[in-house]
Amino acid sequence: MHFVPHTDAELAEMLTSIGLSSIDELFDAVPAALRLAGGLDLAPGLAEADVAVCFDAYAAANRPVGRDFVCFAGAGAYDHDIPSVVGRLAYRSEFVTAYTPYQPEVAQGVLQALFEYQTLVCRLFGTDVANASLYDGASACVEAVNLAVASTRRSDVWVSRGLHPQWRQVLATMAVGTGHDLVDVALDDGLSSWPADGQPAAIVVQSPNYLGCLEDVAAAGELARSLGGLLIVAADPVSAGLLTSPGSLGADVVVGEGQPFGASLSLGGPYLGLFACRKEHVRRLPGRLVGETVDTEGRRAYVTTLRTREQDIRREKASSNVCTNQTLMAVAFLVHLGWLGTAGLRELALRCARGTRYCREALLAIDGVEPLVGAPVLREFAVRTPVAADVVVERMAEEGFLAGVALGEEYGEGLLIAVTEKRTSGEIDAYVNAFEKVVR
Amino acid sequence: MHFVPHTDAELAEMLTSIGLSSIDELFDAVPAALRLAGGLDLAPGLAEADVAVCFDAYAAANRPVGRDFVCFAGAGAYDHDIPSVVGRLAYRSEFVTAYTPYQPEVAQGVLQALFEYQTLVCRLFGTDVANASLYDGASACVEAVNLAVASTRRSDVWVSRGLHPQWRQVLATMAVGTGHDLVDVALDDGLSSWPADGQPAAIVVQSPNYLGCLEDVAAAGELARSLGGLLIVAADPVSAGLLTSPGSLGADVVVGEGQPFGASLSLGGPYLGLFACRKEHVRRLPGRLVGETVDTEGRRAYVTTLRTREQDIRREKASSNVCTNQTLMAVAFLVHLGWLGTAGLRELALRCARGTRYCREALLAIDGVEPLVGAPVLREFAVRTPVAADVVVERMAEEGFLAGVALGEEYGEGLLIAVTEKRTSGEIDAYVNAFEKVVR
Amino acid sequence: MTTTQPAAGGRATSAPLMGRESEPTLFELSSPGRISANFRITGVPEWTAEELVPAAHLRDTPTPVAEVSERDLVAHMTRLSHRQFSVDLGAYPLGSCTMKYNPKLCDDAVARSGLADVHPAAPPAMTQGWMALLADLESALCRITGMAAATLQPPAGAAGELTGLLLMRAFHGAAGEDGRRRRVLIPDSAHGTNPASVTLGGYEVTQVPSDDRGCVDLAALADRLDDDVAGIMLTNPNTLGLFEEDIVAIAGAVHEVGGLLYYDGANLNAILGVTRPGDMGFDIVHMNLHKTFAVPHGGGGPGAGPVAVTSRLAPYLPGPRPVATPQGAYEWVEPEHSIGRIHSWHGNALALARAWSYILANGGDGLRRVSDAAVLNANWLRHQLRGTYDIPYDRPCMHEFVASATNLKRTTGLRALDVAKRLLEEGFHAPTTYFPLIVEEALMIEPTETESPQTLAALADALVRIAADSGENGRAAPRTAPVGRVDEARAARQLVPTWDARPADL
Amino acid sequence: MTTTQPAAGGRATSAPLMGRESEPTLFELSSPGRISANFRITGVPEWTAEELVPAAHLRDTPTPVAEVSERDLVAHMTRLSHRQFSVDLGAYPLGSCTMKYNPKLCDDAVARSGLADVHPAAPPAMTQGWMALLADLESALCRITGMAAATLQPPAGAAGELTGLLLMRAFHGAAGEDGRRRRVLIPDSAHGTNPASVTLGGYEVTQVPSDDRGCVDLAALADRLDDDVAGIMLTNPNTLGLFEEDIVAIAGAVHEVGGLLYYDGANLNAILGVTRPGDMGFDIVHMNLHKTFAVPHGGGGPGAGPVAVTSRLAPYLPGPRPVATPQGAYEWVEPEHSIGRIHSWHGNALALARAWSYILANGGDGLRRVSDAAVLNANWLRHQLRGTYDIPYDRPCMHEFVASATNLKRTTGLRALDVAKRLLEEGFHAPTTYFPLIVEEALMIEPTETESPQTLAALADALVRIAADSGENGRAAPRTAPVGRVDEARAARQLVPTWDARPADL
Ligand SMILES: Cc1ncc(COP(=O)(O)O)c(C=O)c1O
Ligand SMILES: Cc1ncc(COP(=O)(O)O)c(C=O)c1O
Repeated sequence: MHFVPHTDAELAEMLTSIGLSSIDELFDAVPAALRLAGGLDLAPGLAEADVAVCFDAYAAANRPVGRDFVCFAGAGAYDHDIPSVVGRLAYRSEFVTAYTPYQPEVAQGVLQALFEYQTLVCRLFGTDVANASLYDGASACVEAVNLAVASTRRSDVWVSRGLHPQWRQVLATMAVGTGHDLVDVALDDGLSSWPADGQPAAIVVQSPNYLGCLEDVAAAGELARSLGGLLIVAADPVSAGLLTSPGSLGADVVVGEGQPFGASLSLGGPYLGLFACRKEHVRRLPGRLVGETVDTEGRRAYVTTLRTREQDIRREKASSNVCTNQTLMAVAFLVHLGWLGTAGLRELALRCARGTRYCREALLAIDGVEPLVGAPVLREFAVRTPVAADVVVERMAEEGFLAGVALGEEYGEGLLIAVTEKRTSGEIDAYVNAFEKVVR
Repeated sequence: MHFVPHTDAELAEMLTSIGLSSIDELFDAVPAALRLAGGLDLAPGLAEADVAVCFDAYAAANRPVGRDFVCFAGAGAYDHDIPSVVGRLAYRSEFVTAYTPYQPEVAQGVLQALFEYQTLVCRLFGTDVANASLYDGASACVEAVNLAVASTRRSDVWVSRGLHPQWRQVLATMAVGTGHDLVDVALDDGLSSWPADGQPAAIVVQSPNYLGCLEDVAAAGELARSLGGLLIVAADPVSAGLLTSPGSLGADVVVGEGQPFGASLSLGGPYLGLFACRKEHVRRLPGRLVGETVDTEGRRAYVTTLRTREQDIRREKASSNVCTNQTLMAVAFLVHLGWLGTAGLRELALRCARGTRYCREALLAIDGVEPLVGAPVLREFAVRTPVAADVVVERMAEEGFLAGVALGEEYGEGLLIAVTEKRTSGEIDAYVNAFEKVVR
Repeated sequence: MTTTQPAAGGRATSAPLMGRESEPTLFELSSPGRISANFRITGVPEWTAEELVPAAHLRDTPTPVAEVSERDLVAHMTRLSHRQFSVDLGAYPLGSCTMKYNPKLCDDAVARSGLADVHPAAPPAMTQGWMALLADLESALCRITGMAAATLQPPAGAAGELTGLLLMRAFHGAAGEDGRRRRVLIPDSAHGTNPASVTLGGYEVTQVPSDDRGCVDLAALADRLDDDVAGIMLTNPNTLGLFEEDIVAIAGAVHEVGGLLYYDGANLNAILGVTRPGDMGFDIVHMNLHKTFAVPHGGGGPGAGPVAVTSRLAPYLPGPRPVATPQGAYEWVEPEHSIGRIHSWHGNALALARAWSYILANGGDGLRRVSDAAVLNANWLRHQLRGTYDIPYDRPCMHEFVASATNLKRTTGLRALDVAKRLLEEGFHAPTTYFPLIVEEALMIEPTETESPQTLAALADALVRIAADSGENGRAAPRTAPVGRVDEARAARQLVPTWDARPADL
Repeated sequence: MTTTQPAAGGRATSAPLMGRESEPTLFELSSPGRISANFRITGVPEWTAEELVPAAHLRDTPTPVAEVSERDLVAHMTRLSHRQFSVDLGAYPLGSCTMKYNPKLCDDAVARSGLADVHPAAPPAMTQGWMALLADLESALCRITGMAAATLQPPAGAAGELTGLLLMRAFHGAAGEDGRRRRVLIPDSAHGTNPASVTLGGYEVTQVPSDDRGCVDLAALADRLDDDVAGIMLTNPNTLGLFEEDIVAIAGAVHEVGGLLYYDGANLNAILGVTRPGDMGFDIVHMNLHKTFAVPHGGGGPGAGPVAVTSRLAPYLPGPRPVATPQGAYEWVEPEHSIGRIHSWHGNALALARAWSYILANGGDGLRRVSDAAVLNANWLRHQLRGTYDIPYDRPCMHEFVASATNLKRTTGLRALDVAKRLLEEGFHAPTTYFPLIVEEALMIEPTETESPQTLAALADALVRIAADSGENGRAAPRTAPVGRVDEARAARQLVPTWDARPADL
């Protein structure tokens, strides 16, 4: 099956009308030696129904979370309820099949949605400006570091081990190109223990951090300011329903993974990189920014703005190379968070925290299960288990649970567990019972 | 959960502004004795996620057809592939959440879709006019009979037993009100054997009929004409890809079940009543009819027309009482059939016929499995089985097949089997193997 | 199939986003040989049509459908959708029709393969989930209406009405009174489906006038009651949006002569949890699930029109019905004296399921809140329009009310129709016009409970502004819709019911 | 949160169906206390926030979001969607962006719970289906590009570019040449992401001019080649839509000095099944699956930008990669000298799956047909516009071509921008304007293969008519869009990046 509308007669007629006699002549510019003989080494096209058969087979070879495989894993990807409105609104074909809003007059839909999204991100994080999205949490963090390095003209970046290890890996990959130094900051009983002195371009802290612990963001902010660096906070949009905003605690840049609002787990993508900062950094903001303006008749209108920062205009001097971003995920974020609303966001955060406490207390009552660290947690926590964490995960799968994420050596092993608002006490009780059984 | 936007404060303010002090005062006109004490005897509202849990439970208690329960049942409800475009287009919220197009200026979407649908129905059936849909095949048939009775001022209606038995039951239910007599016409080896003489208001024949056999529509038409009655044909839109159209064979009214195009099986509804007829009957056409016209600036526009036939204007003298119909299913029909197109419709019919022959030949090769009737079939057929048909269905379910529909006594029992374009030779072979096993 | 040149498929000529040009038909987008369809690989032998179909039945030429690319089909339907007003775009105060917001959760609830892929003729063992769902819905509808049993088969309100009338017949027939009871009473304000259904039920319509308060005229009713009356069809609140306060007396009088009371449930949105037709004395009730219970109207359907009855009518209900056995499994059961089948299968099952998801989500408390807000909204709006529009029966209404443009027509020439068309320009759907028939220049307004006070205020403001405007503007409206006012007379005079029938000059 | 009066939520003021008023923001639709959210019953103890969050961390006041009804949220987003042009509404000849039709089957293919509900950190035993899918896609992409191995992690083209540059670094680094090789060559016609990525990769950009045929100037290239060159980034066909005929010579020259060739795959749509970057001599290739392989662009993303490489670069690829073990199960494997992770998880997995469904549906034959029709469409359209517009490099193009309004500007004052805005009025999206930078008043036109000849004819007709029209009309356009031309200067001058930052007077 293909999606070329032309009939053979139409192809022939078009060819003739431009003076050609065969399709191959269209490719005369391609040197004969480069022509692919025999066509692509791929199977012939399938009918729609047969593609569905293939995809059913892929899907059947996975074990999705749900009633029969109850999810207690988080670690940056959370199993939240997504209300029906998200699918019905964000995935309307006008949003799905539009390009980047280059012609604002016929793109007010996407532009206004992004403007509202930016507003929400700023409200969550207590910042002045937010961009129209980046790829994921890790890439947002990379951009924040680049901004800090450019703005301070320094090269050391202090990165807490409380920052998601995979984000740190991405930071490390990218730092090879940009050339700054990442200074690894260890955790002390779950909280970052910053060096007392130095010349950091930025201090990067996540709160709640990878182990679920609440960091002292204000103190990190003071330290950063006192040392002349910026404070970059990696924040969780769900926790934002309960926690004092990073912006109000002194963050210069706040980044986050937007997945909890509107994105399904989907093996990790597409997710959504949240990026927000103080006004003074706006000229270094990576990616697209939508601003409000008016049209020729004075009507309110939206347009991408401060475009001279961007790669298509500034080229090698651009603040970032990002072009395609994650707009559709931002629209889904807007719908999900808009649906939750002010009260719903708080309630959601509260419910996650309640489930987390309920589950944590019950697990810690099991013989040999101990807290990995002592710092207070909110919506995720880590335990030390009598049996190795990856074995626990394996055995729990047989009991119908995705038990959590086994922590690496750098965290002293342990199991990282997340409890969202979806988890009922019945599920948690069953989980704890199974846990007790498998760690015996 | 409820969907009333008002906050309590807004409710109070609105009440005050119209001089009331409580919600209950709104209902002062309802005599106290009639007031429901204690509220409705229903559980409190559920959250969206909990409704989903309930519905998961209902769904899990069914056995849907699919890979693990391969469908060979038809009998008026067919398991065809529905292309993705149907769900993505017909179910756009503009179509889903609109009312009947009473204000044509803002309903051109639905109106034009219905106009195109009417055109397609006429092309399938070889008629001049089609309405904008009725409830289902049975109700379309009822309306056809009513039209014939009104138009001929006769009261006998000859109904072939080849007409779907459930449609005949509906005809019988409704005839109690309208007062005409239904004359049961038996089948002879699968084909209707009409009385030679009489004064029928109409002859009602289905082709392919309930047993899958191709009736001699032209002969029925001649008979009807010679006796001064109308010919009503119940036709299958899929078979229309191969068969000479009923209209061209003399049908005055053609009705049909539109389910095969765009509607999922869904326990039998919502489906789609197709209704089409010759021009001369248009003033008796039941239900809505869309016509082309122009607007004040001469632009092409569509509107419901000949409305004086309808209940809201003609009241007790209306040609029918139908008001709400199945518009959305008609839009889905349009999308599905539009996607199939001219070549695809023929191909679809051909594939159904091929699968049917392939399956039939293999089944008849089984010892003791015999054709129920001898007349030629197209996309459905009936066999006599050594074991009772309902037992076959039961046993085949254990083998992973919905084997067909067990025929009632009036057909001399037997099993009715349908093979659609969805069935692969592998599935058919497995079905035949299992069949052989269970009838032993 | 057509000799016209195919039109531009990718061109958004018809998207209002892009102007006011019209959208070509599918047939005009068609180009010979173009194709979207594709079929799975089956391995079934490829017999030819000639080998499969007896020559006498085989058509000579392919049935012409259309020949469009999937891309053009998608664009065509998407553009058509942009030419369509809907609840999801804005308020739709269409009286009697209850165009409330249809919650999206219901879309997802019924989208499950476990509901959609169930064959209607599958044995009960394979459909227990569906049968449980239907039985649960039936029970809830009985609780809501105060009835004993119900059928879910009728696919719409009008089908429910006819079902109810046939139940009446069966009931009277069982009493040997079928021949005598020939008349069914209906108020002059009744919806058109009521008299039409009465005819199809084999009865004669006797109209009952309304009194000057807009309710059934009790004296006139008494005059018309006799032992040849099979029953009366009422809706309460009635089509003026007024509660028939004397309903108990009416019920008494009708029952007195041996008649039955039929409740047209199109207006049930007003009384959920407040009162029940059963308590008022009704014997038979239909519900429009596509109104009260938020099944979206789909541009005209599908709906669902279950009929609930008191216990004495239950034996006559259509069958089969899903009934729980003592062992807990469900069976299809034919009521003892069933009038028979009303639908090919079990009614508009997915629509029924949607309504059930809506009822589950709302619960008893939420449904009551529906009526509270629906009635409050209507009364508030009525207050705002007083003084600008005539309100012929200006007293507390239920979930809707009828205004009139009679005075406006006199003073500015603005008719109900013009008001409606002007409102389209303001971004609202129009109210129902010229119904009920007993009010001149009627504008029947039903805001529904899902519109906010702010939306109501904007609607009131628009209606007041329209009334202050000139009649000329009114006649020119709508000027911002995809098409201007359409020539309805021409459509009827020069009937063009299909694209193939288009006169060549168009 | 806001003191402004909430606006009318149900009012379709912004639906273009209903005129040209603007749509209120979600924040203006907000009314204190209004709510859509609801939560399942969990039975978990209801500890208070104070009990759960240490006081030092607990916020004083709720985070303001918005307070809207679900009904208003739905209407708001639906109306916004009506203010948005999209491929599904009409042709979108946006050069370089490949706005082709995105088949609906792909939407359904990836909607399965078995794909969407898989946790990225689940052990491989739970994700075998996903890993097989990704490995299959990787293999297909290698066959299409003529490469040996690939990473699917980069979430977009630019991310792929940066990945490619880091691969270059790792490669040169392994040869001990990282310090020496500082420069990356890019043609002056290159897309902006290319130079931006070069900088992020830690390299310096050396620009290579185009010759008068629109291709890389070979002499200038030779001048700039030295052993401090890490590599060259090219797209072929280039951004003028022209095939770099001397690609083999270019590759030879670059390889000669030890540089690598990077292929920007944004233009792969032109050469599917015709030729492969690997055959041309490229070492590293990124693909924009959201262009060539029909992942819909989503208003700006998500996309997917896999990078494929020759075998000598494979050890440096980002990891982990899904690899089949001899036993047939899949494992996550870290390439030996991996540059590390590029994405938090495994890339934009659902977008990757969509592309794979598209490739499966098309097959090798269908993909070749894509390029045939894409190139034919572009050439046909170029022929139609000749004489009306300047075509600076008027020779056979590939899937797109660049026209110019230079003459038009001189004669009628109509700039490329005006042509673009006028085209919006005609129901088409505009071409890309002012890119590539080497063409003045550039109009970069890419019709794509999914537009029919009829649509192309209508587009050509519109462009010709626009050119014949007055400059005044051009400057006034668009007059039929939801808003008129927007004041971009003001947006930058008086930055209003959030609704909260709106100046009070707006
Ligand atoms: C008062 C009244 N009765 C009956 C009906 C008929 O219902 P349906 O359209 O579902 O057949 C309607 C619907 O418009 C109505 O408003
Ligand atoms: C030629 C070219 N290169 C690179 C890119 C960047 O790709 P992306 O937007 O996916 O980051 C684009 C996209 O616009 C492009 O057209």
